[in-house]
Amino acid sequence: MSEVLRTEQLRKLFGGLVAVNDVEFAVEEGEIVGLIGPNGAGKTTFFNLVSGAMRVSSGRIFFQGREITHAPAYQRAELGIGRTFQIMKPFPRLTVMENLLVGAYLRHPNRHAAVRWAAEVIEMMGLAEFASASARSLTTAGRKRLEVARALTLSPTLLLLDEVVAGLNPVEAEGTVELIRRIRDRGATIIMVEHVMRVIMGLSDRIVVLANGSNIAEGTPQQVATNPDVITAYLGTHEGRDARPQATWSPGTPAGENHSARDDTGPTLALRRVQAAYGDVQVLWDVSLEVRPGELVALIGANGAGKTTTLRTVARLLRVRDGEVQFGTNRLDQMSSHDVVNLGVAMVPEGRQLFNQMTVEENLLTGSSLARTRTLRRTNLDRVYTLFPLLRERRRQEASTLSGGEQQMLAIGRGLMSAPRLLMLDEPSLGLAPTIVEEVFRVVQDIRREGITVLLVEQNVQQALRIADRAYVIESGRIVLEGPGPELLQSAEVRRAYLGI
Amino acid sequence: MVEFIQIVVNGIFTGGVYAIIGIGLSLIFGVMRIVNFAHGVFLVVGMFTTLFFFERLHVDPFLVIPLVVLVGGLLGVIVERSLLEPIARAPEHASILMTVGIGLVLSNVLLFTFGDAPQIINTRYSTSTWHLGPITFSTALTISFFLTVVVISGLALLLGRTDLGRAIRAAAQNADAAELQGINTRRVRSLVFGMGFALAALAGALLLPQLFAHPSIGPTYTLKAFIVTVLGGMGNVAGAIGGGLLLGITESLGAAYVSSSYRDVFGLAAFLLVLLLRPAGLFGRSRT
Amino acid sequence: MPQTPLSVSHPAVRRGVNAGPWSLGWVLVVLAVLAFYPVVFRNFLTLGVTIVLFAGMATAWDVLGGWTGQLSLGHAVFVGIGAYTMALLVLRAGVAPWWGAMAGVGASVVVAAMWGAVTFRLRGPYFALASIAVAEMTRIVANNWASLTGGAEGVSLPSLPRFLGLDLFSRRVEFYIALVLLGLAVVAASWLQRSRFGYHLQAIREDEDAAMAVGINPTRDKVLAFLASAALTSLGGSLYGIFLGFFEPRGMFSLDLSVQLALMAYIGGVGTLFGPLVGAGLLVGGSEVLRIYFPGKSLFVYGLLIILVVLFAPDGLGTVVRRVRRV
Amino acid sequence: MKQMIMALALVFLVLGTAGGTSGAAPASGEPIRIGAISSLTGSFATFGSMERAGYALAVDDINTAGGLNGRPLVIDLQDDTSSANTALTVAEQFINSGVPLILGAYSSSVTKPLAVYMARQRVPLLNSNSADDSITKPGSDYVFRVGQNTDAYVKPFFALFKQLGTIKTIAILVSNNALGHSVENSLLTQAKDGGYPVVFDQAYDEGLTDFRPVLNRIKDTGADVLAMSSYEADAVALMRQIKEVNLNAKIFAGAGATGFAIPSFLKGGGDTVEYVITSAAWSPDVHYPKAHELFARLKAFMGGAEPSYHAIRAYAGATVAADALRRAATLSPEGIRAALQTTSLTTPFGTVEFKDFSGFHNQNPLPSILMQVQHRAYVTVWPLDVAVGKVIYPTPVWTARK
Repeated sequence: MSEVLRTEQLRKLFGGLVAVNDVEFAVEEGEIVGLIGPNGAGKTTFFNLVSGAMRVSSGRIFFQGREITHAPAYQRAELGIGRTFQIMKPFPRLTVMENLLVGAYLRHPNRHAAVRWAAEVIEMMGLAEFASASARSLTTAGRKRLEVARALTLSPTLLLLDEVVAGLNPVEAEGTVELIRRIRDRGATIIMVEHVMRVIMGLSDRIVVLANGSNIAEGTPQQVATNPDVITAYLGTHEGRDARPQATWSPGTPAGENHSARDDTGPTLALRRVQAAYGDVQVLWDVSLEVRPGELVALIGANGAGKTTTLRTVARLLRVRDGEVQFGTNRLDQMSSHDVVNLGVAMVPEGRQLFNQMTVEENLLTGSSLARTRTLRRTNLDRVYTLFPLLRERRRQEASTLSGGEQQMLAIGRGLMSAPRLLMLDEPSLGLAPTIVEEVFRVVQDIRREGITVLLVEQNVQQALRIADRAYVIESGRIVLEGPGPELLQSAEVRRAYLGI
Repeated sequence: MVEFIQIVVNGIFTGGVYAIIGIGLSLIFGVMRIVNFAHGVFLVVGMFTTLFFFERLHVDPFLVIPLVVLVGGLLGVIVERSLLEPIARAPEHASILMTVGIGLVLSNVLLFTFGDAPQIINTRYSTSTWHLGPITFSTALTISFFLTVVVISGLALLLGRTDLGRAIRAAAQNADAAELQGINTRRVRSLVFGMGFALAALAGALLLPQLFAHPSIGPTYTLKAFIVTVLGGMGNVAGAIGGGLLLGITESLGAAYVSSSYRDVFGLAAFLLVLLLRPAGLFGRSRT
Repeated sequence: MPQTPLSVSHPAVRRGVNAGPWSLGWVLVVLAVLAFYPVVFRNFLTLGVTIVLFAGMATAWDVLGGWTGQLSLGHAVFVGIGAYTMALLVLRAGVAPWWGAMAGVGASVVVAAMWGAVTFRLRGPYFALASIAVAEMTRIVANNWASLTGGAEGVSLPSLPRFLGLDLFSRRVEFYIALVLLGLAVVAASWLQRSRFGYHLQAIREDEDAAMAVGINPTRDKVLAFLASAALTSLGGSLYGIFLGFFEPRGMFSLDLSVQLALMAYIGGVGTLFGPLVGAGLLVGGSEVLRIYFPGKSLFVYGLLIILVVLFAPDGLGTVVRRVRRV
Repeated sequence: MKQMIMALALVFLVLGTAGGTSGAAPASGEPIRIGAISSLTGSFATFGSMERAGYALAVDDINTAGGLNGRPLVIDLQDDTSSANTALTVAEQFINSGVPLILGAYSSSVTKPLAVYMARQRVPLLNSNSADDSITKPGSDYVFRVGQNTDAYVKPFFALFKQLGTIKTIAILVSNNALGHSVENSLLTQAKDGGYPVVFDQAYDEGLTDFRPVLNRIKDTGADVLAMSSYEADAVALMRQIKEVNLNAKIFAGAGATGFAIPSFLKGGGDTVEYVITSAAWSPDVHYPKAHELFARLKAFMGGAEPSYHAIRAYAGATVAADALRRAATLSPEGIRAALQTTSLTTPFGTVEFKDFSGFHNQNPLPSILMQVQHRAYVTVWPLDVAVGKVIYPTPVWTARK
C-alpha cells in the first residue's frame, strides 16, 4: 500500500480566524477515511484546500508523493482528485448526462468513448432514468448522487465526499452507502465528511476528528466513539458551571412594560406538520413542536437535520411549503419577517450575522427598529449594556473588530433590543472557546428567567439539555423524539443520533 | 501655479456633482445589487423636471429643487415597485437589461414631452463669477457645490444617525439579518431606489443652470456614475464622494494639460485600473 | 437495476446529450429557408442584409455571452476593428477586401486575447463594466488617432474589387455573404452545444468552481471562447463596413451597437442556436415596422419590448416559442 | 421552430405591404413623386423638422404655380431615425419603387453612406444641408449639393481679417466630430495661406461640459481670434465659460456656423454671445427675391418658432429639384441628373448652380455670409455688398462690458 495524500502543517486563516490549524494528515491507498467534527471544525475548508478550491495559508500538500500545494484546482482534478460539494453545485441547465459528460471528456477526449463512460457511470449510480432530465429538476437525493457521479467520471484516485448522505431518507442513505463501498472496491481512496454518524461509523476504516481546525483524535470508529475528547467535542462539556461571578441580567428586574416575567399567559408557538424547502431541496418533512410561554425549549439534532431551517421557517426567512406556524392567535406562515419580529418573535441567527461595518451601538439600535420598541430604546440599551458590560466599553467599535464571543453577545443583545416575547437562538455557542460557551449558557438562562420564552438550537447537546425544560430531537427533517431536557440527556437515542453508537 | 489651482478648483466643483450622481448609484447597488444603467437618464429627468417648473412657475431653478427631488423620489419608488421588485430574484443580467429598457423608455418619454432641441436656461448667475485673489469661481458652480455639500452632509447624517439610515445600511450589509430586526427590507429597497433617483434628479437640477438638457445625454452621465462608483467602491457611499472628486480633478487636469479630446479616457483608464487592481474601490475594504 | 452497461445508443443517453446531427439539420433548414429571402423580398434587401448580418454578429456575441456566460457590453470594438482594418488595408495598401477582413480577424483576436487575459478575473457585473470601459476607450482613441483611422471624419469605400466575379456592393451578394457568416456562427454554436469544448464553456457558465473540480481551466477556455467570438464578430464588422460604404468611429465603436448585439441575443434567448436570429429579426425588422407605423415612437416601443421580455420571458422569446410548442 | 419561421415571415409580410406611403395627391394630372430622407426622430430631429417645413412650403408653392408642366409634385418624406442604416433601407425602397431623385439627408454622417450608395445605384441625390467637404469633394456624378461646404464657411473670415488688418494670431477649438474636423482643416489651410500663425489647436469631445481648463490654456496664448465650431448646446456653454474665465479675444468666431448661427444661440447665450461673429448660409435680411416673405411664412408654418437657414435651404433644394424635373428630357434618373447639372436658378436662398472647382464636383459655389450678434440680434456684416451693419471691432473686453 502506498500513501495517496499527505498534508504537512496545513493551515488556513480567514482574517484572524484559524479555520484549519496545522493539520497533519495521511491516507493510504484503498482506505475510507471519515473526517468528523462539530460544525465549524474546518472539515469543508480542509477539502477545499486539498482540492485546490482555496489557497493554503501555510503548509504543504502531497498527492501520491508529488507536491501539489500550489497547483490550481483543475490540475488536481486531472491528477485524479475528485470531489463533491457540500452545497451541491450541479450544472443546472445541463442534463444529467451532460453533467457527467463534462468530466468524462477529461479522461476520454473521444466523444464516443466519453459518452460510453458517462453512460457507465450513470448506470452505476442508478441515475439512468434521469439521463435526459436537466440537473435542476432533480431531487436532493438525485443531486447528491449526481455530485458523486460527476466526481467519479474523473476516475479519481482520491475521492473527497462532502456530506453525500446527510439529508437523504434512510432508504436513499442505504443505497449511497452501498455505492461508496462499490466505489472503493473499484480502487478509489475515499475521504468523507459526514454527519450521519451511523453511516460514517459503519463505512470508515479510520476516522479523523477535527475540532476548531485541529486534529484532536484519530483511530478506528470504536476508538474514536469512546474517546472522551470526541464526546466532549460533540456533546459539549461535562463540567459543571464554574463559580466565576458574573454580571447578569438580574432576575426580578421588570423586563420592560409590554411584557414581564409574570406573563405566563403569553402566546404559545406551535408548529404543525411543517414542511419547507430551499428551492427544490426539501429540508423539513414533518416538524411539529410547541413552545409554551416561559419555557426554554431546545431543538437538537445532527448537522443538516433541519434545526436552522426550522427557525428560519418560523422567522419567515423561508416559505412554509405546507403546515402551520402559529404564535398565539397569529398565523406566522402568512406574514413577512419583519411582522413576525413585530409580534415579539426575535431570532439570533447562526453565525451572528452582525452588521459588520456598523458600530456595536448601531447594531443594537438597529435591533430596535420597530416603532413598538423605539420608545423603549434607552431602557433596553441600558439593560443590554448591564447584561454585557463589555459591549458598553466597545460601543463605538465596529462590530467586525470584536472577538467571536463578543460578537455572539452583541448578536444576542441585538435580538433583545426588539423586546421579544420569544427569542430563538441558533447555535449561540458555535465556534466559541469553552469559557465563553459557559457564559453564553448563563446568559440564556438569565434571559429565560427574565420571562422571555426561549427556543434554543444547540450543538452543545449536554449543556443545552441541562438547562432546557423540554427538548425535541430532529433527524432528517422530522421530529423523532421529545421529552424533558435532563431525561433526554441520559437517552441512548441522543448519543446514537450524534455518535452513531 | 494660479492656473493649476484654478483647474483643480474647477475639478473639485464639478466633482461634487459627480459625487451626488455616484452616491445614488452606489446606494442602489449596495442595497439592491443592481447595476443601474438608467442612472444617467434619471439625471436628465431631473433636468427636465427643473426646466418644467422653472418655466411654469417662473422661479429660480435652485428654488424648485425640493420639487424636483420629490418627483424623482416618487418616480423611483414607482419604478422599483412595478418593474424591479418582480425581478428581485432573477439573475443579474435581468436587472441590467431591465434598467437599459427603463432608460430607453424614460428618455423617449422626455423626447415626446419636451422635444429634442437642447434646452438651455438663462439665469442671472449662469455666467456671473466671483473672485478669490486670482482664482475665479463660477457663481452657478459655487451655489451647486454649496448645495452638494449640504446634501451630502445631510445624507451622511441620515445614513449615520437615523433609524432609516441604519436600516438602509443594515439591509445593504445583510438583508436577512435586517429582516430579523424588524426592518421591512422590501420597503427599504423601494426607498433606496427612490433616493437614488432623487439624487440623480438633484444632480440634474444642479447642472441645468450651467449646462443644457437633452433627452439623449443620459448614457454619458451613466458612464460617469459608473466610473465614480467603481473608483469609490461599488456600494460604498463614502467612497463615492472621493470617487466623484477624483474624477472631477482628473478630468480637469487631463483636459488642461494633455488634451481635451482624450478627456474621458483618463476617467475610463482609472476606472479600469481600479476595477482590476482594487475591485473594492480606492477607498473601500473588500467585503466578504 | 440492469447490470449491463447502458449502451451509447440507448434512447435515454441519446436524449441526454444533445444529439448533434439533429440540431445541425435544423440549422441547415433555417439557412436554406433564409436563402430564399432575396428572391421573395427583392425590394427589402437592405433590411434583409441588416437582419442576417446582425443575427450573425449577435450569434457570435452569444458564444461568449450565452454559452460561456460572460456578459460583454463592448463587442462593438470587434465590429469596428473588422470594418477599419479591412477598409484601411483596402484604401492604403490596395489589399483585397477579403484579405483585409482576415487581417481584421487577426487584429481582433490579438485584442481579445489581451482584453480577456486582463479582465476575465472579474466576475459578474464587473466584467460587463470593464468591457464598457475598454470599448469606450477604443472609441475615443479611434476618434482621435486621425492619422491611423481618419478620425471623426470617417472612412469611405468608394469602390472595391469584385469578389469571385461578384460585386461586393450588391445587396444580394452582401446578403449571401452575411448568410454564410450567420451559418458559420450558428454551426459554431451548434458545435458548442455538443462538443467537448462546448461542454467546458457551459460548465464554466453554470458553475466555475465545479467546472474546475472536473479539470477545466476556466481562464484558458474563457479566453478561447472570447477569441472565437471576436473573430466572428470582426468578420461581421468587415461586411458591415462594406455594407455602409462609409463609417466613423462614433457609430462603429459605439456603446449602442454593443448593447444592441447583447439585446438581440437576450430577447431571442441566450445560449440557444436561433435565439440571436429571432432577436435580430425582431429588433431590426420590428423597428422598421415601427418606423413605418409608429413614426418617432420606435425607440420607445423598443424599450418597452425589453421591459416586457425581462418581466414575462426572462429566458428570451425563443423559449416562449418552445413553451408554446409543448402545449 | 416552425413558429419562429412563421413569425419572421409575418414580419416580412407586413413589410411587403408597407411600401411607399405617399403624401396627399393634388388635383390635376398624374403626380410626380420624388423621395426625401431626413431625420424626423433621433439626435438630429430638430433639423429634420426644419427640413420638413422647407419641403412642405416648397411643394405648396410649386403646385400652386402649376406644378411640373401641369403635373403636381409629391415629396415622399421618410424618417431615417438619424441612422445611416435606416437611411439606406429607405433609399433602397425609394429606388425600387421607381423614384428618380432623392433629397437629403440632414447630417453628414447619414449623407455620406447615402451618397456612396446612390452613386452606385446611379440615382441622383440632391443634398441641401450637410456641410462636410467630402460629400462633393471628390463627390460623384450623382451627388449634388445646394448648401455651402465647410470651406465656404471659413473663407469670409479671412477676407474680414485681411480688411481689419490688426489680426495676428488664431486659436482653434472645434468639436471632435466630422464637421469640427472639417472646419479645423479649412481653418488651418486658410490661416497658413493668409500667414496667420495658429497658436492653439484642439478638438474637444462632444458633450464635454467643462471647457474651463481648455479655455484657461487658450487665455494664456493671447490669441487675437478664437475660432470655434460646435453644435448648439456646446456653443452656448462655451461662450458662458469664456466669459467666466475672462478670456478676451479681438474676435470670437463661429467658423462652422451650426451652433453659433441659430436662434437658440441668442436665446440661451444671453449677453455672453454679444459681438460673436458667425458664418451663416443665409439670413433673412439678404436681398434675394421673396427671402423675407418666405422667412415669415416658414415661421407661421412652424407655429411661430424661429426657422433656421436649414429650412430655407431645404426649400431651395426642393425648388431646384422641381426646376430640374421640369427641364429634364426624360423623367429617368439619368435625365434628371443631366438637367441638374445645367441648373442655374435664383431662389430665396440665393443663386444655385452646380460647379466643379478646387476639387469639388457638383457643388453650389455660393459664398457664406458673416453675421455679428449686435444688441442680441444677428446683423449681416459681410460680404459688404449684402451687409446691413458694420462690424464692431475689436470685441470689448469682458470687464469693459456693462
